Amino acid sequence: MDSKLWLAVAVVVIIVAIGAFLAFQQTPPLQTSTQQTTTPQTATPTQTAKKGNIYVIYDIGGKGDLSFNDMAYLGASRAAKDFGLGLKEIQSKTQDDYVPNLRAAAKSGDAVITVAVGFLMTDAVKQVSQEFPNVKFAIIDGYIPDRPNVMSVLFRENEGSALVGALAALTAYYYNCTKVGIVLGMEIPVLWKFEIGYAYGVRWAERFIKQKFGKDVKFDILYVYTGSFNDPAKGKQAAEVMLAQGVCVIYQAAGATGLGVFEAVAEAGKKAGRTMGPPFAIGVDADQDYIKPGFILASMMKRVDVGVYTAAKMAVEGSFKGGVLELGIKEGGISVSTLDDLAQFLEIGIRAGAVKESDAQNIINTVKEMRSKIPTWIWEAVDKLKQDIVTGAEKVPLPTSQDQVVQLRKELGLGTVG
Amino acid sequence: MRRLTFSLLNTGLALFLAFVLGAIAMWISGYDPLLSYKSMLLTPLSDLTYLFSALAFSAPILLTGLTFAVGLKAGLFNIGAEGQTYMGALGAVAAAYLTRDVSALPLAVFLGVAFAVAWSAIPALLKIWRGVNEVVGTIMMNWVAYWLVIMAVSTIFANPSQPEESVKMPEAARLTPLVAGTDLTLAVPLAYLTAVLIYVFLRYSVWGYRISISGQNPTVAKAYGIRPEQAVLVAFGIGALTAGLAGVLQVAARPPSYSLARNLANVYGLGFDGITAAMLGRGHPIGVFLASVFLGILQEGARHMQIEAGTPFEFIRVIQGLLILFLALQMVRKI
Amino acid sequence: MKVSLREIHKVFSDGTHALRGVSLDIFPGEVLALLGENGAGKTTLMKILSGIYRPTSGEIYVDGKRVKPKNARDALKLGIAMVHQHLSLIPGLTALENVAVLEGASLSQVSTELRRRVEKIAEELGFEIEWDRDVEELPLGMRQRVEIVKALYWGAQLLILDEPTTVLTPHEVKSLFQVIKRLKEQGWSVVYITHKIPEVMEIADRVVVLRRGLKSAEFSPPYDAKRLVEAMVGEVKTEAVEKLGKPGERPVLEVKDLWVYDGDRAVVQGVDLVVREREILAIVGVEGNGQEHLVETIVGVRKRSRGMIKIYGGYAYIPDDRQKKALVLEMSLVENAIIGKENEFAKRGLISWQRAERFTAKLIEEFGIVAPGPWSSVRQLSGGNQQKLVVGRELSRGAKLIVAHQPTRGLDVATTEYVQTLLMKTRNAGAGVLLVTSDLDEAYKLADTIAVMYRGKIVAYGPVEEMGIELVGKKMAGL
Amino acid sequence: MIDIVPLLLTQALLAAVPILLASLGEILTERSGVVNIGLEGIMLLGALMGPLVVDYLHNRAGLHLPDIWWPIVAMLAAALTGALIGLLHGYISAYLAGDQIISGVAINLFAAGAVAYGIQAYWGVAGYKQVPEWAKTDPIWVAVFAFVVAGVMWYILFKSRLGIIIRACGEDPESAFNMGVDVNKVRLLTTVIGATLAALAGAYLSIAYLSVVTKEISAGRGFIALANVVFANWNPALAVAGAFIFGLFDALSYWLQTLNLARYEITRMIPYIATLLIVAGVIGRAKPPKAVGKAFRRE
Repeated sequence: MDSKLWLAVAVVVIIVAIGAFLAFQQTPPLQTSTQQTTTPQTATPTQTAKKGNIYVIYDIGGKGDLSFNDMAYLGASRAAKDFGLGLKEIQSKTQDDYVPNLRAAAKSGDAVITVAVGFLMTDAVKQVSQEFPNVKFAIIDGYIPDRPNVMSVLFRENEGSALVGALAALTAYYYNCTKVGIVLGMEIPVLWKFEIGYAYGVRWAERFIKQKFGKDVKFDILYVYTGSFNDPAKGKQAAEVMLAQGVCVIYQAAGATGLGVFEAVAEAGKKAGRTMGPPFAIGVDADQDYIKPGFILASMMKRVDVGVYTAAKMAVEGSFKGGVLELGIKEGGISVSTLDDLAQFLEIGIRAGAVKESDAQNIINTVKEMRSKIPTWIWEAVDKLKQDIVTGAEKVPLPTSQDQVVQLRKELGLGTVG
Repeated sequence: MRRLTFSLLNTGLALFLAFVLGAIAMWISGYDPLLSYKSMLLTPLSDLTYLFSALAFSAPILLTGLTFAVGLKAGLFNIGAEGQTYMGALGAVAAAYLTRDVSALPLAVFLGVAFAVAWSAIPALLKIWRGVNEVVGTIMMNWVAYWLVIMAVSTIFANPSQPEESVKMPEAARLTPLVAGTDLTLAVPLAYLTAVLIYVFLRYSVWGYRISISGQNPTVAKAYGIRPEQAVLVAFGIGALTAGLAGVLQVAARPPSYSLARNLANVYGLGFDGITAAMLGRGHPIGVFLASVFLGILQEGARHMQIEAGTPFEFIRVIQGLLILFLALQMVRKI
Repeated sequence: MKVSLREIHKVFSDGTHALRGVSLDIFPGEVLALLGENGAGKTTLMKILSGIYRPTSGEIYVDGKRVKPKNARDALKLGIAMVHQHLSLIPGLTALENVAVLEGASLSQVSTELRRRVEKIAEELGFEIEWDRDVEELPLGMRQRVEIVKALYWGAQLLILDEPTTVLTPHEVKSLFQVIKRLKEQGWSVVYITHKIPEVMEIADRVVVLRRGLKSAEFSPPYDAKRLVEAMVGEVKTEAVEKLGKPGERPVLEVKDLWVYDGDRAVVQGVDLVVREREILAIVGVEGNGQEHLVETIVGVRKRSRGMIKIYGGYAYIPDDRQKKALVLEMSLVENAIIGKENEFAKRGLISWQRAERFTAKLIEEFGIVAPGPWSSVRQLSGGNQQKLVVGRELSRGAKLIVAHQPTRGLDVATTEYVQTLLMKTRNAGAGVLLVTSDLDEAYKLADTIAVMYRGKIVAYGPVEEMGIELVGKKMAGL
Repeated sequence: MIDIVPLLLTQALLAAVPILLASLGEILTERSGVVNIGLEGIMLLGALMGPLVVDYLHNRAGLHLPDIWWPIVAMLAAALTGALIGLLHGYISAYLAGDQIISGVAINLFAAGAVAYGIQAYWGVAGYKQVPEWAKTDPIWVAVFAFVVAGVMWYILFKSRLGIIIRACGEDPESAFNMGVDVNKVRLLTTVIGATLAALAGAYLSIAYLSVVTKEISAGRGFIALANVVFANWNPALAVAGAFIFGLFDALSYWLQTLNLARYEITRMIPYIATLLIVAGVIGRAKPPKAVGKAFRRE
């Protein structure tokens, strides 16, 4: 070994040290979420003294997917705090990690509940729940109805998507525009619910307009599957193409790819000299209204956090039982974001140090102003649809197979361009 | 012999330094390096379930690593294992779609390997006929395979009752765990056996010899009747064989799903992990085997590190990167 | 400018002791011939002087001042430039860019001043050079001229020419000699490295002979050719190679109307030839006239565009560059020994390395190859031993046709003799040999039939008795 | 239908920029004889370090600058990151004569872990972080910059004396060394510049084009850039064309999809198939620098 080698080693050490120094300047060190300040990252002695742990197994997207992984973390960390439990997070690198991850959690013996995040874990949970009949599992988006130790938490995203579909179409109508769009990630069955629900909401809005104003309006619904949940550039390009064809409201269900949709919409608005839409984007899963305030009409909130929290609560309180916990509008698992939701999300962000208080107030003011520009009758109409869904007067279709989707696309006239 | 000693010393030193630097990074970030390493490296060995899980991870990585290693022998930088693995998995899914009994298994192997070999033939032939650099050829083919397989799994091969994945292997045709409650299936011994066969092929077979000659000096090969084009084809073909097998086994011999996920989550990235294994193993089949077991232990260890030490998963990648960086340094040249 | 070398030693990293204490003076305005056979250390010595190698020990003085050139540029700054045998122009750059490399890095373009001056120097020397073409595309003769112009442009006062005539036609050689004389008149020193006695006698003011890394003699005109040879090779017992019998009738190689293109250049143009049993056909000519393409097309390394090649009874191939074309340097002797006959050592597709090793051991013994062992890498062998391995391997094929391309290039006298003897023995045993050489002595020594190649064509062809050296010389020059 | 053309061209242009910048850097690096397949990782690190350093200086160190300066600071930070990685890779490749491929793979692996972890560790958010308005810049400036770099690099490589030296190192390091060229120094320098450009390509994504950092923001563009180098036959001028064509096919695919002309998987395949066809059909045999990937050591 020569001196050059040591020099090289030294260079590496210095780079790592500088990087680490920069990254960890902050005090207190290490918070891994926007949402929680108090959940300890590491297994501290105080934690081991706790009654047990909530295990969260993330799927391959991992935290930062702006979707169920992030929301599951939110719910789990809140539950851990509320019930005095520890939180153990396990990231999956590939699908093959699901079973070993679940097993490792189950074998630990201190799992109050093990939460499997994502429908891809269905088979794995089926298997491991059988191997460990005494361990309680919850699976998000997966359907396992027949195990006493598995709670399946399902969401009726189609309902919420219908609401934002109606909101999109009515807003478009208000701005004299007849094209709306939806940008999706990879074509996986869960996303069909978003796509079809959205289209259903748009067509509902047409009927509503006819009824209220006596006008025949026909909306074009453009949809694009970008094929990716992690490339914002794809979302941006897809949205730009839609905007160029006259689309003025775009719903996204594409994880991090959707960030590009927001960017495209906000950019187009600013180019037109506006500080607020149109055009508008619609967020998904979490309350995303803060990402581009003024340009995000609302978000279709899928409260995975509520699901996880509920499952943990039931496990702690001893009321846990296997079966399906289906959360829709009625159960409060699905909703369209409100200003209150926004304030709540920002509050969490402020506590985590990720959002400055002054910024938060600005964001709320902007969103408030934007919402006030949308006429009340639109909000009321969306509310009416919501009520109808709750009462069962309106049934939003729920596609579960390819054939159904193809059929529904035809019926609802998705993707036709005038 | 001296070369082997250098290799071992270099690898050992690289391992040592990577772990030391990794420890420093953990320590700065406020994690416990000792506990992290203990849970990462020892916990997988402490329990048969964990150990078998680690071995199960090593199998596909070994197979794709062999693809790259055989390519290196022929002087090729064949990074097509990724796409060929997809195609192998697609072949298995096609077999499951076509027959619903035990015959699906041999058919899966046949179709999977055939698809993979056909897929690798495209960049191979483009290289031979049109001089298309194999790096470009295989990168592009990987992406095309990605979308093609996703499309196939989303349409004809979709599972009507579980649309997020393909049709499942028929129960009779599945290679189920050899030890109940673990992930150890026949895939593991099969992969290890393949490594031995590849070793024998490269060391003893006429074609293995020809590949080496062509890889080291194509001019010499040509002058003495070895056609480097054929060597390229054979190297690509053998590589596709192992990569395709990896894909087939991921579908036919990997509990619990025995299917191909719509987002390819159970085959995605295996090809690239294989490159890592091949580099760690210095392109030698036995080295690749050892490297894949090591990587399997790391992958298994990653979850225990998260559970026991709370250290984030990403550290595994950082340590792998450092490890390979130190390998590149070739620190020991003279003793 | 007076240059002195004192007690130069050079030991290479592989242990070769190439120079064992050589001292030498070069005076202004003289043409010093450095004579010696291949491997004597001439080139190594001059590479040390021109900064390419660092001496293991010893000193260099320029006009009495000690200098230590670190690279060719340093040497050039001192006024010393070398034109290498295998020219060292950088491919992928144009001729002009090659001259400009020494200008150093700068964001500005190659100056028009440089172009003007370079063209002027070329004109003065009577050179025609295509300055804006990639040097790879230039004929070898022109590349040499580029190197000379480059040296002069950068102010060399001592020009070292390493075997400059191997790439030239007799006509070009004449004009090169005129250039050398003109340079000398203008006060330049020239060191002329060669192993060709006639050239020495024509051009040199003084001759220094090197042998095995030592200075063995020094001569001034008038020269005695015989003494020059003796000083160069020492006492060599040359076993006369006896030609037995007449060539047979049956052909082992037939080539008809062969055309080969390199890019869009026809480098082999309609060649016809036949090699029969017990015949050595020598193809002579200045290097770069298509011989390489012809040979490599016959053995299948290159693709023919048109024509027919028929080989009867297999072939063996001794290429001109053993390191690049015959051996895999990183591999062992055993692995190299079975190239092209791996099937003979295989059963059901698996090679028996034991048998291959036995075969290699036999080669080592039979051909006197000095090697650490059959499994050591070929790179560790000296050039002569590498060539013996190649020749041994090829002759043991038992092929009816031997294609030998410059088989003795770079070998010492003893090995040269040995290889030539082997070729002759193989011929006598009934094989046909296609010998491609630029060494006329070798051709006349061995050949039954001589063919002259010029610009891709066979311009003369006949039994050796009918092909007088004068005629061959003329034809080689395209006259 | 025709009115979509300007948009598609703009999209193609903006999508081409990161590929172009990274491939320009790689062309320079490979022309001198060093191959760096760590582009993807360097892009990722650049995309992270630009916003991170700006955030640090602005929010934590309390540095006050006019807003117009922040994007420049971000770009400089990314450039510096790239330069450091380039220094490391160049040092390994040139002076230590290490394996360049292995080193590149290591950079990719390291970056994948470090960026995902870095976002989480620094901002306390997992996976993504918005870039504040004041740190953003219009992508068109970077596009202009990229084209200027392409022009400058073309001039440097093929017209200037520096280019002669660089190409000499990549074609025949022995001879170049003998002409007094410090081969390893040149190689180190080009590797540093190449990595700097790759990092800028990453920063373009986060600072200019998408105004967000995500843990996988480079999304394979580094590998596409590698392909583009070969596509362009190591010529900066052709690299512009290659990157643009790639961007165009990419843009085209969304448009075709909104027209429901093809399944999205097929439209997503188009760029890759097109690249393959173009490389196979139009460009034909690529002619890499002769000594690329080979370490230079003196006898």
